[in-house]
Amino acid sequence: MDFTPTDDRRMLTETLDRFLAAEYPVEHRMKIAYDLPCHDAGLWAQLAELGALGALLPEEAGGFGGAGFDVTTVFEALGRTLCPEPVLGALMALRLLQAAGQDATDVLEGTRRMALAVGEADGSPELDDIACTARDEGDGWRLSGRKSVVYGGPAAHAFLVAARNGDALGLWEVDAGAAEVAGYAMIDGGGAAELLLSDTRGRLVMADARAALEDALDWGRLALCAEAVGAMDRAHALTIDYLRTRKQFGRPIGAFQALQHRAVDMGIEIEQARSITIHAAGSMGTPGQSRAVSMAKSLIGRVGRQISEEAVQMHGGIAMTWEAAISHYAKRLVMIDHQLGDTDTHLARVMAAYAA
Amino acid sequence: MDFTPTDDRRMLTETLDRFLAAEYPVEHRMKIAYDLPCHDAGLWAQLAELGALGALLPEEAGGFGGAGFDVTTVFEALGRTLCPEPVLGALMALRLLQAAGQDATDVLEGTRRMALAVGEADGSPELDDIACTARDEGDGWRLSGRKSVVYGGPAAHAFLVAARNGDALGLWEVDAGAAEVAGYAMIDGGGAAELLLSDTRGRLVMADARAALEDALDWGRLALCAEAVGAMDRAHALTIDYLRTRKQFGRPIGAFQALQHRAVDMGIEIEQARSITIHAAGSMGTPGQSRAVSMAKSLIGRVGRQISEEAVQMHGGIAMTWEAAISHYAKRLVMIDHQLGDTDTHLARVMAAYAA
Amino acid sequence: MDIHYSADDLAFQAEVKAFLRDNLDAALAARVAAGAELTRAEMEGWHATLNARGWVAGHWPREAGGQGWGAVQRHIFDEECALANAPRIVPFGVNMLGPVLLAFGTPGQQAHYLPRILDDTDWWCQGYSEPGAGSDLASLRTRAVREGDDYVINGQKTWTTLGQHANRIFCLVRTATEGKPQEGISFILVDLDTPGIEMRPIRLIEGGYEVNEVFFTDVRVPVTNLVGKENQGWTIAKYLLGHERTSIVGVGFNLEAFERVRTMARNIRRGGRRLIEDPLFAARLAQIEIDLEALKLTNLRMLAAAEGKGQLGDAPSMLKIKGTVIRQALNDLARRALGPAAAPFPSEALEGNLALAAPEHAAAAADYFNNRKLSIFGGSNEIQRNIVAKGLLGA
Amino acid sequence: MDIHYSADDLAFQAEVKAFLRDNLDAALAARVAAGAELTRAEMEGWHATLNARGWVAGHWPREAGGQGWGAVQRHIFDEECALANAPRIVPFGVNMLGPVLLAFGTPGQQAHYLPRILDDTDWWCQGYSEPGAGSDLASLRTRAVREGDDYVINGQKTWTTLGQHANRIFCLVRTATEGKPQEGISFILVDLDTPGIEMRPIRLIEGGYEVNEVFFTDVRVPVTNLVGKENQGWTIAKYLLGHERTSIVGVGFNLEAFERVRTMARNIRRGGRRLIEDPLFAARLAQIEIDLEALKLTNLRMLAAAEGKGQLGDAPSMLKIKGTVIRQALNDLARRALGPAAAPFPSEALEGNLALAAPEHAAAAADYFNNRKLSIFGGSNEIQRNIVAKGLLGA
Repeated sequence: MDFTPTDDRRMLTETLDRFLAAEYPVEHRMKIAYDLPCHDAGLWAQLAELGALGALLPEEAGGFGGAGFDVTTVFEALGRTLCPEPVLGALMALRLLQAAGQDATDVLEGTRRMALAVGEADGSPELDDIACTARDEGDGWRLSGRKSVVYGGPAAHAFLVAARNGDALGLWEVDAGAAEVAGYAMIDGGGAAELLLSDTRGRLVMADARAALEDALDWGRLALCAEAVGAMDRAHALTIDYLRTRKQFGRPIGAFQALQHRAVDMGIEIEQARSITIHAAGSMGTPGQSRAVSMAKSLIGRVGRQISEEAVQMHGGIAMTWEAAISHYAKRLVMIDHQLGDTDTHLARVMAAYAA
Repeated sequence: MDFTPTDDRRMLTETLDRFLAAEYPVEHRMKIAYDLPCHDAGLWAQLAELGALGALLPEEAGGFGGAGFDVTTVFEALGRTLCPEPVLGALMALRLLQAAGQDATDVLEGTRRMALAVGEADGSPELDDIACTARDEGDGWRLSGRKSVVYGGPAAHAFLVAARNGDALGLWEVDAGAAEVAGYAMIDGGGAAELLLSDTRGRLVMADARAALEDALDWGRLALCAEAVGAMDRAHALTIDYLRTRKQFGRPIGAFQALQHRAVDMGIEIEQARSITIHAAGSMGTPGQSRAVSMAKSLIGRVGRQISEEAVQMHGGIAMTWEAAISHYAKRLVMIDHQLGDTDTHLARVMAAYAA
Repeated sequence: MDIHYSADDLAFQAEVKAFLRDNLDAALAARVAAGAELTRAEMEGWHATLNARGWVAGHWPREAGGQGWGAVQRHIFDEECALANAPRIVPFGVNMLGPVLLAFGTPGQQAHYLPRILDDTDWWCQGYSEPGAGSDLASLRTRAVREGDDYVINGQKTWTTLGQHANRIFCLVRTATEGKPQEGISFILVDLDTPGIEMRPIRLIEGGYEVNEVFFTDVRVPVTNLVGKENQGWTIAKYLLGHERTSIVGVGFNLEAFERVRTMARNIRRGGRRLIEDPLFAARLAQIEIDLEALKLTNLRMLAAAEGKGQLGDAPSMLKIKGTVIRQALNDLARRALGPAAAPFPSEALEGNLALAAPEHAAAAADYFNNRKLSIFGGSNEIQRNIVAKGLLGA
Repeated sequence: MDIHYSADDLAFQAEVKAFLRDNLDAALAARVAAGAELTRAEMEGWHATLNARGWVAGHWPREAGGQGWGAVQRHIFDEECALANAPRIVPFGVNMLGPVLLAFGTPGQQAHYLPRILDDTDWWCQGYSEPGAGSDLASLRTRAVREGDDYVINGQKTWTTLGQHANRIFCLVRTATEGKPQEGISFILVDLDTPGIEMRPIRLIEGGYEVNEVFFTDVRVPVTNLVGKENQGWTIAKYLLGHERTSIVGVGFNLEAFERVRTMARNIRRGGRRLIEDPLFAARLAQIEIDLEALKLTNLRMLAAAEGKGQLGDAPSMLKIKGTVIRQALNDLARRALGPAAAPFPSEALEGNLALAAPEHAAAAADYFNNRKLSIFGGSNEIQRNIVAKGLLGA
């Protein structure tokens, strides 16, 4: 039992924190986050160079990390600075390429960006509800259907698309140029896209991808939990700072006990969020992975909202403005619960085990 | 729209409050509440004389009240002093006798005490789950089965027993002497009993009693809500008083803002509890009765626990002692949720309408 | 005890319903339902429609151009308008300045300004808050210095809602620096055309524009624009905030928000069933419905108390807290209901076939973030708790 | 990063499990599980069983008769004991006075008292709280006045747990009235046989008897019974409270309570289905399970930090708050699970065929009420929040 980071991960944290603080300050972040393709190609190359992508895969797949704690190291750093770059899509795509035994060098080097197209318009998080179809036409595969809210879609060169081929759930690669891609910014920054497939050419990656998809989604959820923990830490620090400096009725508002106690409760819940994320990270690759990830994602959804709302309330009016950094942390912390299954979805998964 | 009580009800409130304060002080209450039959026959006669029973039925049934607000008037007063007398059982029995068109004079006059035996050992609040049976033997009916947690059972002269006769759910009267009655005190005071029927003689009261039973249970739930509101008011007043007088770190603990805000939140929820109880009382006898009662019972269960826990926490250690009145209010407020369907049961009833 | 409206009240309710049915444009109501930013013309049009009926300020006395509605009638009107998704009446003239002038204004001020509010000649906005003095009005620093027959105003106001459409602003300004901080405040009317005033938009958390900063540099205002006496502003401010607090509750808006979420949950399918059949979602919704049913009754108790038919202590503060908490919980549920589809920014980013949600639901996430303001403005919920605690504990 | 126990820790865990399997009587464990009040003989018997194995105070150093367990080993031992429903070790000697004597006692005090704790010759109880000075220890008023070689003690202590079984009490007493209130406090050992001491039972909310009031009237205690220096009591008290706070968390007890509720919900049928299939109940349970999983990890982080393998600020206070909230939530669920059957008082009111619940669940309501104490004693959760706030905000 040891909760100190390895030297490698501590160095990666320091490197990413320094880089993002310097190259992705809030003004730059705001420019990138809401303007398509919600992506800065130059910074992406540097992120790749610093190891933010390589850390996501193990050595045998071309990376230098690949454990749960490597992924959380990267995403906590991204969360601290609200970095809107499409690393989530890259992570899930990389995990699937690895599972398929395919070379991912160009993705790891940052020269090719990929996104995972799995969810559809009804917002269901269940793979069973996928309706997109793939058909073997002899000269290749054709895909039809619509993929919705594809994270990182506007910046992707290619998509990994989950589709149905009869009873099988497979995975195909579709070039961005071959499909209709309607990109948009998200309310909390960063890009997503609708992907419209209509007899669109695709290259078969895995014929039976169900297990690999669930696994990739688990990695994505773990990443979101870590990103939330990073964002919570900053939101809490901003709030504490505000409580210490902002004066009302002649004294710092942090002198008011009701706010003190709420700030403490925020801190307690953030430690719980950190703990459950560590638990999930340590459970990746074990039989308990899926349950641990659902526990984490459920807690993070609940606590993320609490931290967001409490941080805003304690900041008061200023938090209602675009100009204040806290407003953007608040949005991200709430909207993370809309990604890859919300707090109730994952609570229901935890509950499902009871009936057995 | 008028939320002032009528003169009659205001007088009843004053009469009962004065009587209970004088004749049922806390020391006497503690003696009665935990010693079988958990009932003081002399005081019961006086309660009847003062109108606490007559108010529960309309004039045509021999009473002088019978509206929702009459019932809440009586039970709020009982709640304020934690009176453990078996008025709840009397109310439900009286409503059923009225529905059956039977004379209830002796019950109203306090000379005969009756209790309703409906729930069974699995604790289900659903009439469909009743397993007790009644059989016509030619020379009269015989009942078999077990009725569980019969409120007011130890003091009852007779029971109204809900039982199954083939497909029908009927109601029979069983003399206390004819059945095996195992009485006990409840953790929050007052008596209940297990009623063991084994070919026990009963007199048919209603052959099809389903609707009348649901109605009587609704009246019982309304009464519990009002009792809770009365108890909450006292628990809040005790807490405010404690906050004003108890000193720690050199000042009254009510000077600490964190406790102030929580005391305010208690007050807000109590007003909500009062409002939903008024809503239910005003809906009795209308098509909205059952839904309004479920809304009230669900909110009361949730808020009753909150008031109980907060009152205890703000009192600190002293609230953990039998000697402190607040501990008994705390128990009653929590245990009301165990009677006639808890907060989740009634929430589920409210939800059931959505699916339609 | 009677929890129902009187026959007169029911007749009035029917009259309001009929009026709304006949006069409220369906397309406009749909835009209101969708949380769209209304155009100036839309807001003015609705104001004119109401004014033609004499209902734009029905709670004003008849001699001032109102209907003399009591608390119950006013509530019925507001609730029906909210349920019908009528545009919200811009409140600064009708609900804030109007009552202040009626209580504190000179006959001349009343005669001049009140009709201009009714016929929309004047669009008022408010200059209350300042940067660094949110809920703590006593600490405000905008100065008004008497020079001959003028005050000269310097300072800055913020959170001035819809100021971009206004031609006038009412302000709290500091006219004395001695004594207790709240004793040196005055209430003054300012023409926004006066030289030295600059209005700058504030972009809000969800990206919208509804509030402004207002800068005053040597702005000269005639002393006749003072309302009440010099240094009486604190009394007027408290009077006005009492009015505002009550109206923030907006039980009608809560009812409308509840119906909207229920409709969403009935229409949205997730994982092979309707969202309303998800027990966890339905339980959240049912709990809010119960709280809202109680709030409705608490509100009626407050209204009845105002007419001498009941009692309820500290009602406005308690209703403000609970009403905003419920509204925010409903906004939270609406946002959740959309799942991943809540993401696009702005909500119109995807239209037509590409849209991820029905137009009236597309802004659910934006509404959720915007309405975090409800527990902050009009005296934050913490301030309301302090007020109630003072009554409870003498603290 | 490694969230798992080391091989050594796992071996130790297996050793503890085996010991419990071989030495803990099933009937006794069932009584513990049922929340029964244990007899003095039962508590002493288990103490002796542990002492025979050298594990009654495993966290003491070897030279004092312990095993020198680190934080992780101690946690493993406590957790396994809790999961197995072993009687809780009476903590006043082993976990409170022992560490205090080891840190502040003279060699003579250590040599005399520590072995008597281990072999159960002395049953200690605590004299910390006073009526009117719950969480505010600095305001305590029990006086100890020096007279020759004695202190003469007058005053009153309360919340003295299991004092009815004890032969000795350690007390905080006031030995000076000048200076800051906390500077005049001393820590002293008192033989309960000393003339002038009276112990009176306090009946608790749920009807049980586990705590007492202790009255001191001219009680003479030799000055050699002082631990540490005169007026050093505040330092000792804080040291002791830090130990107590950590042990209140009792993650193991939470895990045991969770398993018990899950079992109840699987066995209880309500309305034609198992309670565990009720989505509202299951959702409450799952949310607590998740919180508890996180707490388990938070606790491990604290233990690792104690051994230099991680960091966690303000851990004891945070764990105390969250741990007690979770435990109380589990007690709440257990009580709910019983429905109407939770009513009988005392829980043994109905036995055999008449019993409404399995014996191990019958006291669910009583446990719920009794455990409201968890957020009050050992420094209330509000006091813990004040402590953490001070660190966060310098407040």
